[in-house]
Amino acid sequence: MQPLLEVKNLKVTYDSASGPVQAVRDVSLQLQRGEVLALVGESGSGKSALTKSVMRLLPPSAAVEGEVLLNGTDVLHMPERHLRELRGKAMSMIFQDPLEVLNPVLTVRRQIAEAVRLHDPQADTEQRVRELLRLVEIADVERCAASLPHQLSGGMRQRVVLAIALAAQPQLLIADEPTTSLDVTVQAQILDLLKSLQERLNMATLLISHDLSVVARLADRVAVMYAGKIVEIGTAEEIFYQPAHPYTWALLRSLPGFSADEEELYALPGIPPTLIDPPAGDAFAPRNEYALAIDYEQMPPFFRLSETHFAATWLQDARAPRITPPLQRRCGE
Amino acid sequence: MSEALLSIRDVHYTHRLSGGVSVPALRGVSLELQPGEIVGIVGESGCGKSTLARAVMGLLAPQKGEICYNGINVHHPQNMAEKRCLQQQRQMIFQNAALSLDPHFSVEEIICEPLRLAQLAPQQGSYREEAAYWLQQVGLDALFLSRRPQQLSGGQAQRVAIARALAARPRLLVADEPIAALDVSLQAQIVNLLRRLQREQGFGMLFIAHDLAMVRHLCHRVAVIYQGRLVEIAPTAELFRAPRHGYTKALLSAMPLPDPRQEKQRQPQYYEQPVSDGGVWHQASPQHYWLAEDGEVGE
Amino acid sequence: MNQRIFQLIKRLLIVIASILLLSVIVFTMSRLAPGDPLIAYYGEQAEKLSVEEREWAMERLGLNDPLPQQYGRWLKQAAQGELGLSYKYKQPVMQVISARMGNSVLLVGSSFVLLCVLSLLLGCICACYEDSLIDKLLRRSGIVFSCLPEFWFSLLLILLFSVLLPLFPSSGAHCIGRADSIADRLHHLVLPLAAVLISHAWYYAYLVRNKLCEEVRAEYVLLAKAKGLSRLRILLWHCLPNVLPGYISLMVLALPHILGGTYVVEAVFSYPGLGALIYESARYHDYNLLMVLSLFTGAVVIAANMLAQALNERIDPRTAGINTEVSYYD
Amino acid sequence: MTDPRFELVGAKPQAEAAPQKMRRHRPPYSTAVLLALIVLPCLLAEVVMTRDPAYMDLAHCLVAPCREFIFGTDSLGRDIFSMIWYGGRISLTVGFLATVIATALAMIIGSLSALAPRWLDALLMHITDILLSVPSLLLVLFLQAFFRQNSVFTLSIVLGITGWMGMSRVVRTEVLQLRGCEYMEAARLMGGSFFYLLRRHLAPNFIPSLMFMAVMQFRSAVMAEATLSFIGLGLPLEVVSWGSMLSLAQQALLTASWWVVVIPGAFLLVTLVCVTNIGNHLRKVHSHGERNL
Repeated sequence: MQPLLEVKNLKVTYDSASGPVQAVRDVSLQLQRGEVLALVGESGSGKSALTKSVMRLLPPSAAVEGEVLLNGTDVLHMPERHLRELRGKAMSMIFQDPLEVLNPVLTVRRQIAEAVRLHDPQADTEQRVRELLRLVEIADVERCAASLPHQLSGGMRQRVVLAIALAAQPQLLIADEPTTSLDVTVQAQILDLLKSLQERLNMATLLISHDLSVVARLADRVAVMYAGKIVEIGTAEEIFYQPAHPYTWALLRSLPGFSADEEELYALPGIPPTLIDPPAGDAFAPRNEYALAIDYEQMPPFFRLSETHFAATWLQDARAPRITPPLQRRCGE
Repeated sequence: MSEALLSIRDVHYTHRLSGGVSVPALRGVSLELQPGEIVGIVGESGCGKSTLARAVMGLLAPQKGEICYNGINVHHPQNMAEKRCLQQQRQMIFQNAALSLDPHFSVEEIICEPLRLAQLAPQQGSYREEAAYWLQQVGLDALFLSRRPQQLSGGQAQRVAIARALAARPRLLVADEPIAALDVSLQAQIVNLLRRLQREQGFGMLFIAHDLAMVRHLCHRVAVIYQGRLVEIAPTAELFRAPRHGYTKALLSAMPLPDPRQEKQRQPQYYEQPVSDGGVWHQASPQHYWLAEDGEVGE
Repeated sequence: MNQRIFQLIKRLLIVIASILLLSVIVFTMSRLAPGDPLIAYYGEQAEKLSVEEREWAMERLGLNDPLPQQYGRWLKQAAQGELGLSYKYKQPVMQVISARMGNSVLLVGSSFVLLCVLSLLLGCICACYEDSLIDKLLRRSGIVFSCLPEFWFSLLLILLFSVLLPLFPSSGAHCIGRADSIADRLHHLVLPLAAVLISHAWYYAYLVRNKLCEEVRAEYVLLAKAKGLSRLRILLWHCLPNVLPGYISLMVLALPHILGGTYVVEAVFSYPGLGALIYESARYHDYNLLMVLSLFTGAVVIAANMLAQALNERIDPRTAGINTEVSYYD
Repeated sequence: MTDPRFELVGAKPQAEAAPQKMRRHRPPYSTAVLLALIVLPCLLAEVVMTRDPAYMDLAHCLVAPCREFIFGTDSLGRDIFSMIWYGGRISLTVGFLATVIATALAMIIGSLSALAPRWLDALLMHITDILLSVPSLLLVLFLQAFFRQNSVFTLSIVLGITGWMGMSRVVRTEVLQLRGCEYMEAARLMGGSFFYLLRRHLAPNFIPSLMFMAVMQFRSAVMAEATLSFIGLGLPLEVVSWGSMLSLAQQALLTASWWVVVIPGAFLLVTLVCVTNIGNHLRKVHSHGERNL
């Protein structure tokens, strides 16, 4: 079956003040219809650049190489006019900070109506706006529609952004850290909403987060990114229960539910490398307590662990010493 | 019971906005902090927890109630000595560390500023050595001494801010969401750092956060604030084991777990009731108190 | 509804209070100005008056009274439409002004409207094609034209288009005896209008462009793009409404500058408007006329300011009750 | 047999490198050189001048630029080349003095307004607004009445007194913004006194924007001097400045003596453009971030 979204050898290079940054370094992935894939990584790992290049929202100064195929058509080299028809209709996106992405001077109604009218000029816009707001579980539809973004709470704003994204029933929803700026309780509500909508509308979803625990509820598959590359990809169960890459271990260990020590939290030492001049070998090696000598010299290839599970670490090589993952699950109390 | 380091008694604060609008932020919060204790304050954004931190630091004056540090009223110190004592012994770190560092200062100047202002002699010989010592304490190289805040990343800036706060050897540290703007892995670094330093220096700390995950590993007691009212306070382990107030339960159930099987079945609880000005305090165990609405039956 | 009326009344009161305060300032300045006040009433004869005659005249005109009393009297007369005599023209001030008003309104009005439209248009084009050739050209010329003194630019225009290439007349509002010909009036308007427009439009376009370029970096543009909107639509429907309140405030703040500039241009082109009048009145120490002209100009700007604030609140309801701060320097 | 390359070596912690320095704006060297080429000869006018700028050589009126008179002569027979440098000095002096006065006034009133209680702030800003609503040239005309005969000094005072309003608004907003900064708050908490805050935190952060404003003020003051002198309400014809030189321009138009019009104006324009460039550099305008459109 043809996947809904296929990214092949994507490379993104930004121009920054101190030189060109290789934000995404040769990433390939596939997303099936109705599937939820989570991209997890620290800030600066290139997950946002990856999703933005799928939507082609990167600034003109960013150089993008490789292929992004949506339903088999190349998005990256499509003329702007065709692209506009895809955006909103075939794929849409929600963002980290809903207050920032909503236009501060336009009412919620106008902003949603605009998206509706754009893809279906014949629709009864008023009716559809109300439907959409009900779809994202907003109780007082009329009041919300007449409000300006700054009059709403953070959770409400994110719902409005979601309503805009769903206006033309997209096949693919990209959610870029949709709950990072929200309170924990609101985060749970938004995740719930995303989950139920995803199931009801059978939307493929690309969920981005820096927090592994946030994606556990939604993700069918998880890809862990570090320094512009995917280091491990597999089903959610494989990633959470049989992680193979030391970076995934580190991410899991730093979560309170996993820490081996009741007292001390595990903290990954150091900071991510700048991608202006990425190191020759595994970019994670300098922070990796299980680094092998070869990690400093040669980039590890993907090792296949199962049909769906791949990890880019030399530890999976037959010649490498066996390491027991330093994980002790304590969650569930 | 020993003398409390910080006591907050029935503090009310209302924000007065332009156009005659007033927004109540704190509605009768009382709290005590013992020397060397870490109390976490948890609540959603806009619940008044930052207002509380600023009131403790004397940056805002509550309309009602009083806040005392070591018996000194924070808002009306009696004499110069008390004022000095407050300025030196009570330090604060902010959510956005980068904004709390003057862009024209070098890291060395930043760390030494409280010492110079309090006219404290550096304990490590010179000011420069003192600054280097504190940098090392927060896990940064002495190379950073001559850097400027623009050249620091978010986590580094927060460490410098912590170094500055601790250089004055405070007895009370108020941390206003110091980790909210950081990545998970950096959050853990900062929490570990604060914990280690607290053990070594023995200061008391008011740690404000909006999520419970990190609070659990740092705080001795946790206070939950909801809509400007303190609704539950308990030792950390107890609060996590047996929460009583509906909001605390919601907060706990909303904490995402890194376990897909459990997560996919979980039914989070929501709590959206308004909290009235009334209510009765119940004691669930010696140190565990929670606020029940009138009519709600406490066990 | 009630609140809206209350707001309106409050605004009107502020306008009136501002104009009154302005009149106090201007009145005080004109009275404190050295020079023989009697000249304003008796012309050159005043110098020939004897000491007793002077004393008598001062007494009679109330010039010995304390300033507040004089101001009160002036205000009372002003309310009845009597703003005193112009020393130079020996006519009531109002009469002198109204004779010239039409010409100035034509020049100032048309240049202001054109300026607003032109700068907005240019600004949008440049923001749309940021860093393109036209944008770079505008940025450079924006700086150069903002440094160009209006009077000198007018001189250059005259030199080029009246002296070297006699295409347009260099002075006046119309040819003698052809006051009714619209074509002739427009013909005379071309150079002064061009002088005002060119020396200001680039600069304001440059400011609009900068604001828009900042706006284009806002996150909401991403969502608008993700919806599938076209670039032009995003710029005009999303970015522009965010820029407009600042732009309107800016143009109002710029109004005195544009007025000042127009007055200078009028003087260079000997265009019979208020501008030429102002410089004449200053040269001949005709303070009564100068005072009324300043008061008049100021009142126009104050009223425009209030209007702009009301307009801004319609565009961006967040600014309601808040003074949109625009620094003239950005 | 184990491959040495697959030996466990562990993390090799690197010193936490600070993010690299921001790319600095290149200082506008060419502008600075050009400005120096104009300003230095003005300051050393006596050395550069070829003739007495005030000497009216009535035998050589309106001579076009030639070898003897590099920039020609005006209708009074004065040598324009010499007048440019001599007059430039006066124009720049007026601009400088006026800027100093206006900046001082703006600083005092703007920061007073920012730090004063609300009612005083409102009153001060209201008066500022009202004064701003009158074209500043009109205010200048009023004030000039106090000085019968204009001199360099009196004109500077007048331009200074009428130039502070726009600037004081900006000063007020800046000070308000800086006052609310978290680092100011932090320093206050540590016990920094008012004057300590002013000296150590407020001033260093405030000076760049103040410099920018002052430079822009200089620009408008020089322009105002030229405009006033041109109309005949500024410096008298005998006091040579770029503006008073241009006051002869209108007559020169009749004889198409372009050099009388173009040369002083060009000097004025180039100087102002250079000053603006430098001002913009001081403000370090950089569009932050990438455009999303």
